Amino acid sequence: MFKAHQSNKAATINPLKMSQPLGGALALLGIDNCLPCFHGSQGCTAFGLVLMVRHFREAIPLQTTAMDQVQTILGGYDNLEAAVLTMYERNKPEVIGVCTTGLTETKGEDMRGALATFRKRHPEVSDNCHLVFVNTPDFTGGLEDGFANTVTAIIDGMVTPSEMTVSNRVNVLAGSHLTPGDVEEIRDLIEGFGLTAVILPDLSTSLGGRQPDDFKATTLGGVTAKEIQGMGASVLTLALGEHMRKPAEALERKTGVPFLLFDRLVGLEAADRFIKALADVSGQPVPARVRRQREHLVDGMLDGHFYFSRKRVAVALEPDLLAAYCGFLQDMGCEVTAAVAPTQSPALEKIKAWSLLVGDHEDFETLSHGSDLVISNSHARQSVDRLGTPLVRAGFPTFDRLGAGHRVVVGYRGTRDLLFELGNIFLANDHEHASHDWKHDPKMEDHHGGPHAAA
Amino acid sequence: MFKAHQSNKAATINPLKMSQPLGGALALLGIDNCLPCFHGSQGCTAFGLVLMVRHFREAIPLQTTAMDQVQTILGGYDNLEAAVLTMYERNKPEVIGVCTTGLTETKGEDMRGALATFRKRHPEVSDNCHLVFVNTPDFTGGLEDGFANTVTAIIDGMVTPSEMTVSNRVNVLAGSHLTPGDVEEIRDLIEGFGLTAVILPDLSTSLGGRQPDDFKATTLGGVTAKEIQGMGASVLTLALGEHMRKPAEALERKTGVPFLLFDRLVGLEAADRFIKALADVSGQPVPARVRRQREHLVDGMLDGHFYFSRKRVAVALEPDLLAAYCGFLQDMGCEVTAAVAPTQSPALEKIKAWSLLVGDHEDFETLSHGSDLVISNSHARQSVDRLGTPLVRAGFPTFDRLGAGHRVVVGYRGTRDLLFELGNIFLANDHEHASHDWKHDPKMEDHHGGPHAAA
Amino acid sequence: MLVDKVQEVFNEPGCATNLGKSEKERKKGCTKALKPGAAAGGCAFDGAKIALQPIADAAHLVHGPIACEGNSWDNRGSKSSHSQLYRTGFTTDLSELDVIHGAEKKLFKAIKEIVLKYDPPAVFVYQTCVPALIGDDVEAVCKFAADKLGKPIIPVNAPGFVGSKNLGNKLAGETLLDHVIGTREPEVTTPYDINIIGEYNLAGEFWLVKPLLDKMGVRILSMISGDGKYNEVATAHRAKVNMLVCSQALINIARKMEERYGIPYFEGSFYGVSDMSDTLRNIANLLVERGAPTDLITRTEAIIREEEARAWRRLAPYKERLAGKRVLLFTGGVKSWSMVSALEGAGLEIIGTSVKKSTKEDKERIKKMKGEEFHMWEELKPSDIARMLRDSEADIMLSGGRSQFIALKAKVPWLDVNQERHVGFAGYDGIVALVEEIDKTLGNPIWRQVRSAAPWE
Amino acid sequence: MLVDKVQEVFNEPGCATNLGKSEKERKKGCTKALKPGAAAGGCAFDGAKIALQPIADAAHLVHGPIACEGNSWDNRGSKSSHSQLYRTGFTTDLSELDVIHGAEKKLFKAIKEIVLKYDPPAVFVYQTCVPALIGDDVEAVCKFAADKLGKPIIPVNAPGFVGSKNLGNKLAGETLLDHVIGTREPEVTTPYDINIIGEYNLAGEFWLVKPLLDKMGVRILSMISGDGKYNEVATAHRAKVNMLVCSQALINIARKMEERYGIPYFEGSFYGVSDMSDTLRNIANLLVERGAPTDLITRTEAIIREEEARAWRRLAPYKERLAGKRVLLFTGGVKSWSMVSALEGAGLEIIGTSVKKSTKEDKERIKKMKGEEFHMWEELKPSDIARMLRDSEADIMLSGGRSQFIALKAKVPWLDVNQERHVGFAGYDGIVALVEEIDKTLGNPIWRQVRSAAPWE
Repeated sequence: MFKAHQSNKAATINPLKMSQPLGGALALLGIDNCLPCFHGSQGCTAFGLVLMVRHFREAIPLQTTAMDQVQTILGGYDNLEAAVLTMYERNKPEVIGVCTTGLTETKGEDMRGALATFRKRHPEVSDNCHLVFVNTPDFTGGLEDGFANTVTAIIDGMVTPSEMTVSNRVNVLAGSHLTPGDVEEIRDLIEGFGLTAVILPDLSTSLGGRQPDDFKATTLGGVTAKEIQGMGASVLTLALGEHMRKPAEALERKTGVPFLLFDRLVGLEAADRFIKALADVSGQPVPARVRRQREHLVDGMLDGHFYFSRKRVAVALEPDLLAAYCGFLQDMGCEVTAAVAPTQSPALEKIKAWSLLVGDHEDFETLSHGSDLVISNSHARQSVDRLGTPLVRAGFPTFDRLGAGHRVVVGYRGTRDLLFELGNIFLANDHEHASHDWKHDPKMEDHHGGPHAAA
Repeated sequence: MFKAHQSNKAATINPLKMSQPLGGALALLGIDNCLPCFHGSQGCTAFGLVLMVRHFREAIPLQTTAMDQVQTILGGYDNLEAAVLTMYERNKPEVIGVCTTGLTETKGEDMRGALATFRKRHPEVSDNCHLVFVNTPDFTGGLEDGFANTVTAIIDGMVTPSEMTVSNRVNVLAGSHLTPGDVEEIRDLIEGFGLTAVILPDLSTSLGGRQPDDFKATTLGGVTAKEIQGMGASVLTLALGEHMRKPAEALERKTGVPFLLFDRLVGLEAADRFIKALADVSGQPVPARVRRQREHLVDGMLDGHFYFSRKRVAVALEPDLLAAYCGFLQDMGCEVTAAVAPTQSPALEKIKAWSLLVGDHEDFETLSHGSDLVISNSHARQSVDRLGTPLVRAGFPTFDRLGAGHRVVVGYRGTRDLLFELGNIFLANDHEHASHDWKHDPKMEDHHGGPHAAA
Repeated sequence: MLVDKVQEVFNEPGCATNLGKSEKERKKGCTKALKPGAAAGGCAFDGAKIALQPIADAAHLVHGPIACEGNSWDNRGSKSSHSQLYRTGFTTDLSELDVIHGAEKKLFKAIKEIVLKYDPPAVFVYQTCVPALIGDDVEAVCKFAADKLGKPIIPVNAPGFVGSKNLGNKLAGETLLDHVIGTREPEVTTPYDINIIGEYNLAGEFWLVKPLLDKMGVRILSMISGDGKYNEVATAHRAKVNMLVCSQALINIARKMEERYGIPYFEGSFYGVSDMSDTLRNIANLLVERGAPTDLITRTEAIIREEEARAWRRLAPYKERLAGKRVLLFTGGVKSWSMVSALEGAGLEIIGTSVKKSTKEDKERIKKMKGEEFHMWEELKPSDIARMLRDSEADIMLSGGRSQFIALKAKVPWLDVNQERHVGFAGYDGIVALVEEIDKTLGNPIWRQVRSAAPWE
Repeated sequence: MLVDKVQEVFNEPGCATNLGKSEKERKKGCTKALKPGAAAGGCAFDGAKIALQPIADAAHLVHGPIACEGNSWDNRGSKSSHSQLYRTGFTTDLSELDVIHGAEKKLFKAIKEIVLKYDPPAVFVYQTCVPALIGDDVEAVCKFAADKLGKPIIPVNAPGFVGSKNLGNKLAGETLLDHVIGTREPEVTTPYDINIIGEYNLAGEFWLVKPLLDKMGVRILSMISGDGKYNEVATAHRAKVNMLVCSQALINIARKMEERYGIPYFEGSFYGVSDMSDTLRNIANLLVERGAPTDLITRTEAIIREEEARAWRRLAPYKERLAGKRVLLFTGGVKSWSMVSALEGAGLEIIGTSVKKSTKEDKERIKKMKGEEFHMWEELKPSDIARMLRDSEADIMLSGGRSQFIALKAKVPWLDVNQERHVGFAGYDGIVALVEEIDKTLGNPIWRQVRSAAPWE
């Protein structure tokens, strides 16, 4: 398997990586009437909760098994059981999802066994509430892996094979690189072809900004348990993001529903592939407004490409989002100076960059010198302050701007908006040379016709 | 009638106003297979053309009667006739629209008479091509007036009364304050209720970025002549913008189709009124995605209002767009320090601002001192450079950024995007105080608890 | 050893909560037993890091898997006027192999890398649950590293699972007492030297107070820990007076410094006009008691007179508009009473305050101020708050960022009074800023709009 | 009077186009009769303003209705290294009442307001069609205002309807000759003083040339008009040599200055390596002819050697990639040949050039360079260009912003070589920048993507 070069430091400095259980919680938050829980110290939950609250600007339901030192050494099942019982009694969720943490994984926690035990001991709960127990140790993988593992566990635990097929229904496995806004746009595109979509997880209806009538300690909105159970009746699964491959395979194994994988939905040709697939599966013509959106994107590429050619851009994001941004930048003629991911992934193999690295924000800062633009999460604000480079915030977490959940970069329209956003940054910085810029400067040689320009 | 205070200088400095014929051309550009023309010196057309090309980043069909000194003194009919004949022969447009200029209006040009004469002399043209002749002198009114007068002339000249009614069809008179992107969003909302819309003019399908198969010297896209002729069969006219009142009245007079006027579509309550009207006229429930959009906007207002409270914003735009922005800012708790329009309009009456003025960018610059944000067209870049204030570009012309035509601020979604855009500027500038900010400074008193805060 | 330290903290005689307990209760410790599936709040590691990280020129290295630092760095608003190194996130990011084989060597390597790259005056090394479980001896590694690298390398032994955030605060205090305070001598001392303990300089708000101390002629020997410098904290034992800002968090530092070095301390608040004045007065009086010239008191009183007059004048326009507006205060510790007094000074009515994280003494203060009838909620569940807000029992809620959505989703104004806010509320200027923020939020016209149902409903 | 001036311009003996005409043709004037309904291009006012507005410290006041200035200000890329006043748009914004009653008083008031507010060294006042029609005597008002205000107030009598942009350029030249040049004496003169005429410093590109002149020791007495200063233009008559950049636009200035002040001139270009070198050589040679020390020539040759070597070295990597790429040049005037030579130097193939705005001499030059077979289009209609591009006759089009969409909609690369571009192409650095821009655009991967049909088609 492809492995990207990995930073070899003992000290990770300004981490880019977030933990697996956080990704697990994110996946569970896209299920309606669900309560996610971390099997660990209450601090594990508190950190994850705060981070998600800051990013989504939403109340986040997330519980903890509240392990202390003694319980950890004795083994965590008792706390796990107590937590599930309490959550069930207090909040009556339809789904309870429990992700392990580093703490419980160090001793080793057999979540399959725990689930079986719990079911036996508490059928009054497990008959009325779906339970998803997942192993997501903090010390392997990262957010994307936790998300993928949890989606797989949801499929394994909840989906049932179906005898019949609903001809206009498709499944969407929406990876963690998609915002609620992206998911909304994707559903919109799918519905334009007369299809209905079961989206797992569906953050667009749970984290887009619901206005509940009353206080609720579980998720409000998202795909329902019933919809998940019925995914076997769909005609096709659209797996969005390389990390949705495993869940898609699990779903296919279990139900026989075939899948198409879309490694990205950003960019003209990427969007073309997706729209073509929808046209094919639905047998419907492409709607007029989508055709217009395609024209507008082509137009935007023509109008905007001037400002992209050979611009140097550094990107640090979770693997699938990284691949999407780098791919788009490449499409537009930029040079990706640095592509940094927090974890290994097959998605990295397709990235073309001067430097491709699994590393942290410190590595990223070093590699970003001389770039025209930096694209990363909000943590990069510290390094761009030092670099003096503009920052476009993308991915998780984006805690110092409004609307992180509503950022849309997928499809023709999302791509066009992204193109204008980045293009305008380049344009604004290209603009208006002053007399002192034009001093006869031998260093200009590096700028024009330097080794990279000629590459 | 309400009159806003008017700047009383002999020299207009850094003009905010643009000319009537330019507005006329803009209206004509939203009609399919149309060729607009200015009746004046070729320079009149050249200036207008360049300005529109820079804003829309599109090829703009716009001709000239190419008046010279002698012809002007002798009277312009001959050139007008020659121009129409040439345009017809060369380009075979379905609609030719001619707007007068200052040059031809100084001598006085009877466009009604000219049209009658032309029809009599050239039935071979006027039988095959709709002719719209409009008086739009440079020395009265401005862009918005020229746009409104031309839409009225199109209605007067082209719409025919209808015997029958198409029950699910509505007319939209889309004012000059709406971008092609706004119009696209409006159609999308209307179609969501199972209605079809005849949009006059429809810039979304002509200036959104078409990719023609072949070179075309007329407009490509826009409302068709046939659709315009049939506007009398619609059940309702939605007039968007105060300056669409007169065209709406003309349309009602001519066809009996009643109208509803929406002074703005930016803001929660403004969008509510529009959606309510669509629900009423269609008898359909509000679509789920529009309901979600409303929830998301409410959520955005809750999340974002912190950054808007008592922020000082200066706005200079054409009247209806000015009213829309000022209204939204007021909705969000901002103080509008200066609202400057290039021309008088009843739309100005509703604006609440510390200073409301009909004036130019110089007046605007003076009134913008101490503001947290400036909203205006690209010309304001000069003053914000001096003021050191962030500028959000809106309205016409926006020539130094990509995507001016695709800016969307209408409806729940457009409002939410605008809210995030402005909110993030406030947020970015509020952020991160440093130790030197906190010097014990008696001037702080003006900041906190000054006369305006207490007002 | 950690067990001993935890017990020592539980016995803290300076802690008002402890004093109210029986011997047996005290043994059980401060931390309430958490209910799995119904708990909230940070862990001991979180508390330790909150207390120490504002020492801005030190490196703060978290020894643990990615969750501990990766999910939490860069999330607090403590400001520094000098080094920004404290904002850099350092962690050993333990892998599965590290968990299997132990990570002491990796930890040493990480410390060495940091020292070579950033040359900080000291490195704080935070133990977390996973390496504690596998038996990594952080204290030994730190000692070894300190010897090898010739720098203070300070173990902070407060893994998450030993208890609450609050316990972590105290363990951080013990760390400073054991490893930092008293390890250096100041170049000069003056009769006006004080330490400020327990102030984290959130939103840079201490910079609203410092100019007043400057004007008084008071010198801050060390800040523990907001805007703090490691080497200054190391000289803290030479101060004449300690001011303790947050009554519970770092009480052990103040008490033990009194014990060890004879430095008297008082508890004070920077919130609200009269409390602010009391604080300045206390500083002046205690310094004079410890030998400072008496004109300090006269000078201080003059400053107080001037500042109070200015503050009341600036508060006046708001008072009228805010009169009778009802505030629900959902915070803890010193803010549970200091904010009450500050807000009532501006004409607001406090309908109640949460006292979950408040000490017995805090509660006594509230009772004295407000009488027995006043609402003090020990446990206020989100659903209860939501109900109160929906029933319009309050016009505004003041709390921390995590609970904001209870108010906002109920369409009730809310103001951040905790660590994520961007406005400083300390000092005379701060109280005006606080009241202005409340006025701005209450006066915002969105409330009517967002409360209206959709017109089709 | 305006009629006389226009005729005088038509007779301009320095104008190569005129020299090629019969007496009768010459009487008809340069401007082709425009075809109503099929014309394009700017008016005389536009031309005059383009030529004069780059004088950056003057105020430029447009006397007319809003269309003339409101639709056109702030639309050109001339840059100034000193005052930015030229970027301010001034107009009398005539109203209907002004048109009925005449606007001479308003004009005077406007001039006065501008002088009081901005105190510029001079005000240029542009006549436009409407006030010309109603008989406003701009020349008289300017004279009156100049007397009253003690400043040069200069009438620019080129209303739009008298003719083309080109005519306007020349009328602007006459304005400078009649009202500005020779009205002041320079403080010092040197044997190295030159004027640069017809360079507008678009995208600040003259700043790519100036350092070379500085190195030669050449002093620019005045820039006419890019980056120009009014008071320097007024002293232009004391220069030793005039360089004329754009062959047609301001030829009358160069020729009449030769006639009046005996200043020799040459036409040169800053585009392309060899033309740039020729220009430096010409400046040096002419200055030496006029008495400058001869070592100027040696110095110049050394600079040329060094710069050429550097330029060719920098161009080398592009040459290979660009070899055989076909360029359609759709511009006018001096660029119709100077760009050809510049681009061929970089290995590009020019398939043809438009010569609509080029002089007879320009065309001769092209013939000499390229032979008779070479495409020179007098009238190239947008539809023709579109066809050529769709038929893949060119790999890239170079033109001005207005025609860009002919290329872009045909999915063919395009580069702005006119006034709206943001990259300077002048001098040795400029040609490298130009070639880099072409290479960047040709190499951009969007072309394959945008040319593919939608997959459902």
